[in-house]
Amino acid sequence: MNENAPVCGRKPGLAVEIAGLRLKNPVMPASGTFGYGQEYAPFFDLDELGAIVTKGLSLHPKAGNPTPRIAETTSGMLNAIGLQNVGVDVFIREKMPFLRQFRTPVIVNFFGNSLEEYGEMARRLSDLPEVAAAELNISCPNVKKGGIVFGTDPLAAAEVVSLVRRHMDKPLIVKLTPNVTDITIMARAVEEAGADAICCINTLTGMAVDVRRRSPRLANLTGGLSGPAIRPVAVRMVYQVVQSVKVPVIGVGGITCAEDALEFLIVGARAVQVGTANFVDPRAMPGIVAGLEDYCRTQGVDDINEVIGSLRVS
Amino acid sequence: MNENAPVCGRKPGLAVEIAGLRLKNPVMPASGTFGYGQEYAPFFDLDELGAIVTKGLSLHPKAGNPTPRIAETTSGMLNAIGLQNVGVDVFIREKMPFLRQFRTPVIVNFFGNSLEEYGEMARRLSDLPEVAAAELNISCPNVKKGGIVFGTDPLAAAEVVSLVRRHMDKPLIVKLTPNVTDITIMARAVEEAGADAICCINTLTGMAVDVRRRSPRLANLTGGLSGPAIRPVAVRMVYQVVQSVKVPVIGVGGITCAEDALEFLIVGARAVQVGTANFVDPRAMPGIVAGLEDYCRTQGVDDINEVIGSLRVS
Amino acid sequence: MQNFHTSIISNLELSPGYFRMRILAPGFVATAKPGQFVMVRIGNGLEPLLRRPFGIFRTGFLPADCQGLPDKEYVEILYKVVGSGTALLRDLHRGDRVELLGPLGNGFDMQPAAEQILVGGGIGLVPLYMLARQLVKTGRVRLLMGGRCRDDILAVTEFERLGVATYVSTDDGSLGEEGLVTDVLRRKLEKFPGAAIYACGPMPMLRAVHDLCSAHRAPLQVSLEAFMACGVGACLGCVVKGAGHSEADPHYLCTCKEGPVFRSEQLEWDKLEAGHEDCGCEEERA
Amino acid sequence: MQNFHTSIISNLELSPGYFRMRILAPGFVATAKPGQFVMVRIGNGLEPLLRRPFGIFRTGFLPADCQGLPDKEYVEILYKVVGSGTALLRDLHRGDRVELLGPLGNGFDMQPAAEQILVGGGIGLVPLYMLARQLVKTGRVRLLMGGRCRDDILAVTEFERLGVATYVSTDDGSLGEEGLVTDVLRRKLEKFPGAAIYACGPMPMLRAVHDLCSAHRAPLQVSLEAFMACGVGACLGCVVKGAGHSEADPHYLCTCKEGPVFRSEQLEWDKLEAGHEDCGCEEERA
Ligand SMILES: Cc1cc2nc3c(=O)[nH]c(=O)nc-3n(C[C@H](O)[C@H](O)[C@H](O)COP(=O)(O)OP(=O)(O)OC[C@H]3O[C@@H](n4cnc5c(N)ncnc54)[C@H](O)[C@@H]3O)c2cc1C
Ligand SMILES: Cc1cc2nc3c(=O)[nH]c(=O)nc-3n(C[C@H](O)[C@H](O)[C@H](O)COP(=O)(O)OP(=O)(O)OC[C@H]3O[C@@H](n4cnc5c(N)ncnc54)[C@H](O)[C@@H]3O)c2cc1C
Ligand SMILES: Cc1cc2nc3c(=O)[nH]c(=O)nc-3n(C[C@H](O)[C@H](O)[C@H](O)COP(=O)(O)O)c2cc1C
Ligand SMILES: Cc1cc2nc3c(=O)[nH]c(=O)nc-3n(C[C@H](O)[C@H](O)[C@H](O)COP(=O)(O)O)c2cc1C
Ligand code: FES
Ligand code: FES
Repeated sequence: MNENAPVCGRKPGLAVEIAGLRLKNPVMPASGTFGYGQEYAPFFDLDELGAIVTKGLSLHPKAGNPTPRIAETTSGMLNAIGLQNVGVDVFIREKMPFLRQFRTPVIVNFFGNSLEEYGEMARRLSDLPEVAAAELNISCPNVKKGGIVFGTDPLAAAEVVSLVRRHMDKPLIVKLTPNVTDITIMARAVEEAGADAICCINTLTGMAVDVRRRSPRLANLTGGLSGPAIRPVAVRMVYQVVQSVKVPVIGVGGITCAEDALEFLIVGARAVQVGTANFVDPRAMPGIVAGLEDYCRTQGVDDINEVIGSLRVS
Repeated sequence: MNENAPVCGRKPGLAVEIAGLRLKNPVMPASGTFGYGQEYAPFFDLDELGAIVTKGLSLHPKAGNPTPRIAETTSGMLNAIGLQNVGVDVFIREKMPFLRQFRTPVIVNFFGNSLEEYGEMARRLSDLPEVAAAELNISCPNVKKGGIVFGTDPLAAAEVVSLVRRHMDKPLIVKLTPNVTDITIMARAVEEAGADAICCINTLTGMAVDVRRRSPRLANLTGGLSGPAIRPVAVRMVYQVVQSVKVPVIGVGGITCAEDALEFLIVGARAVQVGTANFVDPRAMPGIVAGLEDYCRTQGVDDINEVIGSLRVS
Repeated sequence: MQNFHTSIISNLELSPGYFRMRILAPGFVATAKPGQFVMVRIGNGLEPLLRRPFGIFRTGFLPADCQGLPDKEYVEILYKVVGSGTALLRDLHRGDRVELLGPLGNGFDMQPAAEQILVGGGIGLVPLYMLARQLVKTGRVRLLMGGRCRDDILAVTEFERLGVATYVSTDDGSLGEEGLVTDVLRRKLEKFPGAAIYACGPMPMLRAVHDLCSAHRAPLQVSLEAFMACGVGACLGCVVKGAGHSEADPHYLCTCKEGPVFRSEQLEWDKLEAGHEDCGCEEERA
Repeated sequence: MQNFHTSIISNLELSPGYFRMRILAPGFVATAKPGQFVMVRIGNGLEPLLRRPFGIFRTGFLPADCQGLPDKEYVEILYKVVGSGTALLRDLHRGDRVELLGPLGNGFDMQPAAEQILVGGGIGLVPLYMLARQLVKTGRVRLLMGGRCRDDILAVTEFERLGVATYVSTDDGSLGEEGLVTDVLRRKLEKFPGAAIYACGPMPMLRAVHDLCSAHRAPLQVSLEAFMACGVGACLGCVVKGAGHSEADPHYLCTCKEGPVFRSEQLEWDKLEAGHEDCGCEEERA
């Protein structure tokens, strides 16, 4: 608390552990904003990250939504990519070799278009030694069939998580949607069903209109709102989830700088993901890692784990 | 659509009708951001507004939450005022006489701390000839007992709306919270229970942390997020509600200028409310009225009602 | 009270981190009262969203020869760079546009005392200058000015030019007496019973001033800060606990409308949130 | 490809609403290829949030005497003010900081044709200049430049200085021939069978150019625009429908990474969204 405190000479520890996975720092990209890693490699050494999280993968390649798919809003953006991805086979063949060069753990985000596909994906990912953990997306608002019902109904969510759990021997992170009345019910449901960690939040469903043309600015009509605009909602939900489950929580939503990341860590997130900010500044993540280190130094903190969950509520 | 269209000489019609109430234009303040009207009277003639909406009133004066009650976030603000208000008696005695000078209809926003209080408030407001319509707040996230359960549960909401309806012979607007999984279920529930119009959205629950002190920035821990940040969520919900009910919808959430207001009108809102923007610019509302008129002229529209619900979905 | 679309006349650094900005403000010379404030909209976008409140340091007329401007009344604010909004303010230049809402709030109630004592802590000095300008007409005025170090001591010569006796103290002794401004106040209260006190500064300092004044039965007015959204009494965001406040029977006062200046006895001192200082360190002072 | 924290050298209005901005960009002279673009971050706040894509008009070295700057390579962009971001760009001055990401995307694939025809619609002229600079070395280059009125006709003399033959047409006849740029193109295609065509401009114009070129079996490359978030192929926001695209078997190409220049036959012309013109009126053209 004292900004005049003597700056501690030792390098503060930034390593955190999530479901048995040791991360050298708590900063990783949010799925879908970092491609398969390669796209941002020109800007920094990917080994500077705590983990790499891939674009959401499905069993078969997926074409995604018609265009326009993105629209800028005040301090945020809407996207309706529609989970376009190369499919798990192409990923293994064409993207995995690149990722293999790095020591940073690779977390594969995935989803299914049916319960069977979720199970099959879990099996496929379990077989890949290069995959350190899997992040299950039950919450994408852009897929009409399948996904959306899992993400907003605790029973359906528990069902898909149990199924995936049965076929998955890696740490399983479940990513939740914020578009629910009570996120703690969802969090407890997926924890009971076997999630090793919870990631929240995905995007808030939103819409924007081109008032001159009087048409939706996204071909898909609605899309997912991300970026700094949603941060207060994300911090609130992460706080609530941390209070209601025992598994570690990964915080995501609107993080652009170390201060933003710290809000999540202080309310109890064990790690954070950075999404939209990568588009604003391709070096956002290494900047956040450096900022966390600075914060620890000025606050006289030896280890970032002291900061996690340190919120003072009077 | 054609910006080169000949500018129409006649003054475009901005009047709209909501539940039998004729408003000279579709612009009114959002409850709780305009006090009881008097506070903004130095900045423009309140008769320039479509309606005046008061701060939420309860049967007895209410002290509200401890401080700090507000915090700024990226393109938004959090508030946890806690519905502080003077109570209906003081309102009638001290605030109503001021409002009586204006021809603009006065809409009283109200809430109760119990079902009985909701009923009693409905009776009291019915007796006041100066009150043109009542806006029922079942959605304030800051009141722990009472309100919150009504706002997120369709059965409880229907119950309170039916009760109020029985005691209220004025147009009844019901204001919904966005903190629900499916706003259309809430909208249909309150429509069936007797709402004459629906107003959405109230604030999104959020939280912010002072990372230096590691304490919440609001004494209440969480608060309601308002301002431009939430506009895409509000537009989406208004669109969804318009599609699912027959009663008129009033759109609110993040409106700062005529373009923003038009997003709501185009997706089908019959009128709009302006909240946080009043703090940013006390003349925001007259500016929006002027902007709507300009828009109609450049778009060759004679009557704003042609714009309402004119979204082109392909 | 009005909203002005106006422009900046000058923006100068006074001491490290402290700036003085003059803004064109038609009508302010006649209307602004000591202790009132303005809400400044920084930039014309939405970043930052809310206006920032600043005390009125003074108002005046530009010298006739110096500007070809149609209106020559100005308002002057002194500000400390503490966060994003004040950092943006610092980067503005002569001619840049700003929106100004004011004058806002209730000012000081000038007491008919023969001895008038002003107590300023750091940037809390701001609302005291216009007050001093009035008070020197009717009585002896002393300014007790405290700060952490000499950089926090501002505009003292301007008070002296009004004929105010000034007493500077700093925590580190880098300017004036070493020690707290309340130590100086204690001596003055002992020496001048019947003095009227007017104070503005960080909450812990105000608290200490209040304790001293109650002990000496000296009438005290304080100018408070609070987070503000509207500045006009509409949002109820800026309240402070009034005298007699309790959980069961709460009593809140609007800082923007019923304040920012309060008589000491209007407030429930034991329940005022330590709250809004720009820097945690200041809490350790006073 | 790199992210540069750099600064503006100049920002001048070319014709009403059109600006030319030079930005310091170390390494660009050697690396930037005709048809590539940059993503510019405007301001260092979050308003606007996303970067804006602009074609590279040209790169170059500042004259040695003119600046005391350590690095003298620059990139030049031409832009039209259409919305909030470009309005902010217009207000920047020499010395202001910007962030620049680039060079991005695939450029033009230079054809070995003896007759090279460039077709530019309004601001769509931008990526053609560097291309012309290359093509004049090996063949005859013609620029067909269209716009609504004379204000939309930009930088034509700069092409002429390269030795390019220019043909200007405007919808209203206020400069050059009255009519559409595609009318001119039709005549040239008839006269020069075997010419290679390179086009950039509003989608309806590109569509008409495509139809003409297919009819004449002339090889065509087009530079497209799309809403972009990342500019590097990570977000998949900027895709266009590729040849053979169908609901059942969709085929999308990234404009930022696989484009912005495409060979005409790579695209599913009948399903390209009319999309992203800055102004509805342009749709009525071409
Ligand atoms: C009536 C009044 C008079 C004031 N007079 C002066 C003055 O003359 N000179 C001066 O330097 N400062 C003054 N302040 C404090 C000044 O308003 C804040 O320092 C300023 O708002 C900080 O803005 P920021 O964006 O730099 O800080 P940030 O910390 O980035 O601001 C974030 C939010 O917190 C609010 N905030 C931060 N600090 C304060 C504070 N101390 N009080 C109220 N809100 C705060 C901001 O308004 C904003 O909403 C006054 C405050 C009030 C209420
Ligand atoms: C590869 C590429 C090259 C371009 N080259 C040039 C150029 O050389 N000169 C030039 O003037 N313009 C060029 N544009 C268009 C330019 O990017 C837009 O005009 C600009 O982004 C508009 O920003 P704004 O904030 O002023 O408009 P706003 O309408 O306020 O922007 C809102 C959002 O829409 C996007 N947007 C708006 N118009 C376009 C558009 N036409 N294309 C893509 N996104 C758009 C913005 O990036 C932003 O995300 C190019 C676009 C692309 C994709
Ligand atoms: C363009 C884009 C694509 C996304 N794709 C995915 C995805 O495939 N899977 C997923 O779980 N989340 C996806 N997300 C959501 C992000 O991972 C993240 O949860 C969200 O954007 C909020 O974080 P932010 O505000 O930092 O962007 C996507 C977000 C964006 C903006
Ligand atoms: C300070 C403040 C106080 C509010 N008080 C009330 C209230 O008393 N009753 C109510 O129904 N809504 C209240 N609201 C919600 C607003 O009416 C509105 O629904 C919300 O702020 C979203 O609109 P905006 O983004 O334009 O501010 C309040 C909002 C703010 C910011
Ligand atoms: S700041 Fe809004 S009531 Fe005081
Ligand atoms: S802009 Fe992100 S993939 Fe092209």
